[in-house]
Amino acid sequence: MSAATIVSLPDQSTARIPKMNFLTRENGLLSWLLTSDHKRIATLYLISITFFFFIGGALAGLIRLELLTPQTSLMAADTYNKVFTMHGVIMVFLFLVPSVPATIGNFFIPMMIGAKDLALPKINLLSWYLYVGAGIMMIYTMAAGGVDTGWTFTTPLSTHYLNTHVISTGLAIFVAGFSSIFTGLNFIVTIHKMRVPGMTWFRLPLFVWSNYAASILMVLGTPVLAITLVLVVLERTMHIGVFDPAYGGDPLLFQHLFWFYSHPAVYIMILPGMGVISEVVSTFSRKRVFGYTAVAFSSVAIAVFGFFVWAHHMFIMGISNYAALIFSLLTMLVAVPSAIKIFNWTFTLYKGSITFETPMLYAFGFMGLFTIGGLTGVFLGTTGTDIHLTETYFIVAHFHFVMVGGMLMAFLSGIHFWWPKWTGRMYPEKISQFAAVVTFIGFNFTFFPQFILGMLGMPRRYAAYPPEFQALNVFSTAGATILGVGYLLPILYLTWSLKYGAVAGDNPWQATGLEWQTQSPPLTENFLETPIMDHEAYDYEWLEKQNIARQQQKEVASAG
Amino acid sequence: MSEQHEQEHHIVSPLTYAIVFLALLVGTALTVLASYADLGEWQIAPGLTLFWNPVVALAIATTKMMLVVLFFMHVKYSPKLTKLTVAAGFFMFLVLVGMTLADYFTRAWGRW
Amino acid sequence: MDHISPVLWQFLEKWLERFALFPPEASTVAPQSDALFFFMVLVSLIGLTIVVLLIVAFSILYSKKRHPQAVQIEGSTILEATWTIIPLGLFLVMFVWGALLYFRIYTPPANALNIYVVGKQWMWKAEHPGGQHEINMLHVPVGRPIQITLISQDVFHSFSIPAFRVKREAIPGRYTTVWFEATRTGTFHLFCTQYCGTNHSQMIGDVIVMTPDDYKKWLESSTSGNSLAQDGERLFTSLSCGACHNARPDARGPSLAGVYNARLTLSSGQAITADDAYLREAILNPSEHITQGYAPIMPTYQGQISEEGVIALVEYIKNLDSDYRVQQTLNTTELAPNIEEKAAPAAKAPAAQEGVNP
Amino acid sequence: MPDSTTITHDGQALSNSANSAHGEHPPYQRHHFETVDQQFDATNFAMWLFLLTEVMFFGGLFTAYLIMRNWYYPAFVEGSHQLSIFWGTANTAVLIASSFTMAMAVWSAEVRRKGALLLFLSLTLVFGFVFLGIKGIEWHEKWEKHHVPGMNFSVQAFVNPQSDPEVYKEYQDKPLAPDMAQKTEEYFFLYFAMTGMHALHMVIGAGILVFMIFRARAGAYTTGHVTFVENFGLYWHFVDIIWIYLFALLYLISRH
Repeated sequence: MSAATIVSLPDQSTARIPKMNFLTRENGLLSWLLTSDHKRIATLYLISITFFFFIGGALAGLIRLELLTPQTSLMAADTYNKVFTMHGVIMVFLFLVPSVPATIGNFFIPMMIGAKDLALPKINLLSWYLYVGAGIMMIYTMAAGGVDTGWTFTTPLSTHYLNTHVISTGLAIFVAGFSSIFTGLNFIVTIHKMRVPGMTWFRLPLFVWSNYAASILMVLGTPVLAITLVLVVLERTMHIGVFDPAYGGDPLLFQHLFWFYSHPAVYIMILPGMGVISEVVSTFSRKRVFGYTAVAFSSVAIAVFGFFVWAHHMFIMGISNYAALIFSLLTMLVAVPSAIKIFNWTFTLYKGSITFETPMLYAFGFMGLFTIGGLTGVFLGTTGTDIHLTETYFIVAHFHFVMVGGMLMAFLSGIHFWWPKWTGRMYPEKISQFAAVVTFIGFNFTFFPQFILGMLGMPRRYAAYPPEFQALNVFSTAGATILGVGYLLPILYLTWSLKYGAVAGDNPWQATGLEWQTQSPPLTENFLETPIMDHEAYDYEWLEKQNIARQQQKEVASAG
Repeated sequence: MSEQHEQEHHIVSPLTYAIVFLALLVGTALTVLASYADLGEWQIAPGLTLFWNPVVALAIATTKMMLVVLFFMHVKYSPKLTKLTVAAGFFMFLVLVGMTLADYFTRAWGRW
Repeated sequence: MDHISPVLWQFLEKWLERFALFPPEASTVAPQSDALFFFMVLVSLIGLTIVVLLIVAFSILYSKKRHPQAVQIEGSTILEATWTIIPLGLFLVMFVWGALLYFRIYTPPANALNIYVVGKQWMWKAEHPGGQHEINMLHVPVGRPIQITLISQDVFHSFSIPAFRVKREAIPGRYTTVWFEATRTGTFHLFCTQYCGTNHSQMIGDVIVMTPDDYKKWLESSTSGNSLAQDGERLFTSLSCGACHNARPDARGPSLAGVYNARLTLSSGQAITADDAYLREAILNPSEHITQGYAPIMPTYQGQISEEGVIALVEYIKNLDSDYRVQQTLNTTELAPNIEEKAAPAAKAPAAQEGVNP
Repeated sequence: MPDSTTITHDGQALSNSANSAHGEHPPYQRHHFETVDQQFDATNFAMWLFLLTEVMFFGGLFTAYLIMRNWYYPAFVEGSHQLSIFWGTANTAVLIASSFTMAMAVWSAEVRRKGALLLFLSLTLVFGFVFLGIKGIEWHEKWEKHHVPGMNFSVQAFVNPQSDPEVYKEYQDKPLAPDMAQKTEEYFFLYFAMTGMHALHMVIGAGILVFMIFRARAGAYTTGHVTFVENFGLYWHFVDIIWIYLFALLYLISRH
């Protein structure tokens, strides 16, 4: 792909990173550990989340290796169970849920609305410490021998039949849950109360809208998971509870409570990603997002409807068939807003002036893969086909298309997009484009065969499988290797760019968001004087005028 | 939405608080007394009967809750946003309970 | 050349036989399920193609080189309405179609042959009415609707036969049912698809579909001597259920003859149909299932009978069309009178020995 | 959880000195807020959102309760007869009183009366402790009667009500069938889970109260900065509301 770049870099010979910015403000470990600056907290989050992403990724590698052969050749069945459980728990609760909101959102939401900081900086810091606490508990769990409940903690298996470290895992998720509750709470308050004059709701960047929607889900959904885990832990310790039929409880009650959070959770994971895509697509096609209002409201619609569909995870679990009907119908409704988003992004390209920098490549990847992921979701939301496809590799492929193909692509897209603002330096363009393509290819190789495996009926969470499934599993594992490369590359060149990357300047992409109107990396107060929002979002004419005005000022200055 | 700050921070008078306090105590007394009376039941359909005692108990509890929320918690004098938040709380709570029970109550329909 | 080719050939052969792409369609419901599946695949492909084509076309037409100056467009209500309503319409079609299929798969026909399947860590135990017991095997005749009544003894399991496109969770403490009608003979996979602990992936078995007369042969060859109902009768005697559930005028329990599928009024005033689930519950948690006009004196048998035992009892009660047998057993056990005095559990011990001889 | 919310406000207070640079602002205004109103609105709204999460947190317990109650109604009735309606009512009154004094505390902060503020905060704290004390008495009684699920539970009082004379002479309960009697353990499990979770919130609240009383003595809240008192008030009233429902659902199932 042509690296035809719109990057308007300052003259590298003279360009300097501003002496005073949020990174150089104070030095020393304490100034980081006790900071209340949302940008520093976001940086801390970025580091810790990357760490856990690579742990989870390593576990995924182990899973794929084990599945290379039909027999349990690499590890024993119980080890395998622990591996996929840890993979699930770490990826879901320590990577996917906080990934975009806690890093990019934390850093840029206040800047996008022109605020100096989040409304509750101390709470923000606290939520990072909670996250770290949860992470430490997870690491302890792994060190102490792991847990093999599967990330869904199905009772009575998790409450009665396993003697692994369910309690410490439950505790870790409980704490991580409160970390994300506080992040969401903080975002909602900030978006409501901290907008600069003129920043009306319909001038907000769509990234803010989608994070707002995700925050609602975090605040309302996560507590239910918390109390459910408390009940599981009580049942494990007291040997009496409401989930195990042996005591008169009902295991389906657990399923209801668990999925009441865990289904909205997938929207918590994907919505911020959609926000990133809106920003990126608009910026690199130099064009206002097609149907801004529709995209904004579709985020809110997803958040609201997302709460009414949880039981579509239980169609075959003996819930009332009539309840199944209702939940299936509502699932169909929640599928529509996602379709709207896809088409609106596509038509944002129409009559644009498109360039293909790395963030845009990842965004294209997202749009393709998320379309597949979303449509296969309809297969599982339809009661009839769900019977055959659920609990097989089809479902594994489906949510990896949404979570990895969607969310992770969006995360990488966002990281590349805002990297210049974050660090003040550019990442190397060519190699990163290469990495994006590698990721895309590797991803499809890894997960597309799993759709076929699912259709064949290969059950998920199998350490050993009948031989006729081997060929496809070999493909999948091969693809996983490529995917691994695709993920390692960014770490390397992004770290490299911290020191050797070209100086980015304030607005390398010529993007319109308020965050681009200040220096990069920004000051601790974000803006020198509080900005006024006097134009619509994604107003590129306004940006042109700004640039011309600046140019004239410079000339006047040089002349005088 | 957020533009409308409560410029003059409304101060509720102690008298209001006292009245609410008394009302709450009365409510408590009522609900205890009600629980000792058999308020009968309503046969909606065979196998589906509505007992009045829990209904009354919950009604009184809800009234008390409304009093606390409106006056002790100043929602009556708070911006729309706060009212909306409270409403959202009730709504989601009802969704959680209601939709879960919807499954339980329809399981007996037909034989699967 | 020719000394390499066989190796190569073997390799290819192995490769091919490990390269399944589509599961066999071996039940009446499979084609229906696949029809919907391929309809959805078609719709998805069309949708995906449209999106990808548009993206590619726009990326070429409006790349910066060709189209240096972007044209700002607010949006288009018509277009947005289109891609809101058309997907919604399609999704609703899928919903209705899927719902019909769902009810078909989970509503067994009345004439279905019932087989009990008990899931436990980590095996499937099938209980045929004729008294054939199998583990991780299920023999069924071709062209005959089979109803599977599932229950789990410990954790969630999931009974899945991909070739039949049917799957149902086996839940602890509750019967669930699924049915299928095999359309061709052969051996098919039986999986547990719900993660159920360490050896989850060992909990697989074979469904063997046979021609009716092969099936008849198999039934005769592999019966355990007496039928499920007869096992149930033994249990019925040894637990001395007949002490109360005899049709005598002074009986303390309701007569069980022809109770199956009868409409009963419970002491709570609630009217129910006495299906398998009810019978099971009435044995394990009697007090919530007392028939109107009887005292709640029946002891609970929770934890005293295995799920297989309960199944045998249920099967016995289902086939109990007269109280003649009950009377017989009571008369043959001469301690019937003092059973009348003692509470049922007390009489269990002596009755147990009696129950053994046929 | 609750204590964390205090960390912010506490943090906001502590950061007074840090932000004294902004001369024109009152000392308690955090640097990143434009106006005091904005700060009040924001923190107040944040508290409401936190209460929202608390509602959902208890929501899970209430859902479980409703389902179990529907399944095992007789067990729940006889289980509830084991609770002392006298203590229950007394406790409700105590908690309502503490809610009232808390409201009064907010008022005295608003009208900047330090003495009154201290008085009402202390009263709230005292009532809170009385509530916990009474709860302790009730729990102790359950322990002695072997009604603590999972630890020393016995269905004796339900298969044979006469064995518990004082409850028996009040309600003349019929003996429960053994299988139903076992289900009373579910009732007590939910009773302890719900009242325990509620008591935990009370304890946390009491802790914050103590902290507030100290800061109030230093005159922190009577200078026009009522945010913290106000928000803690919200939390305390919320705990009160939860109890109002627990009382109706756990104690008053069927007394006739």
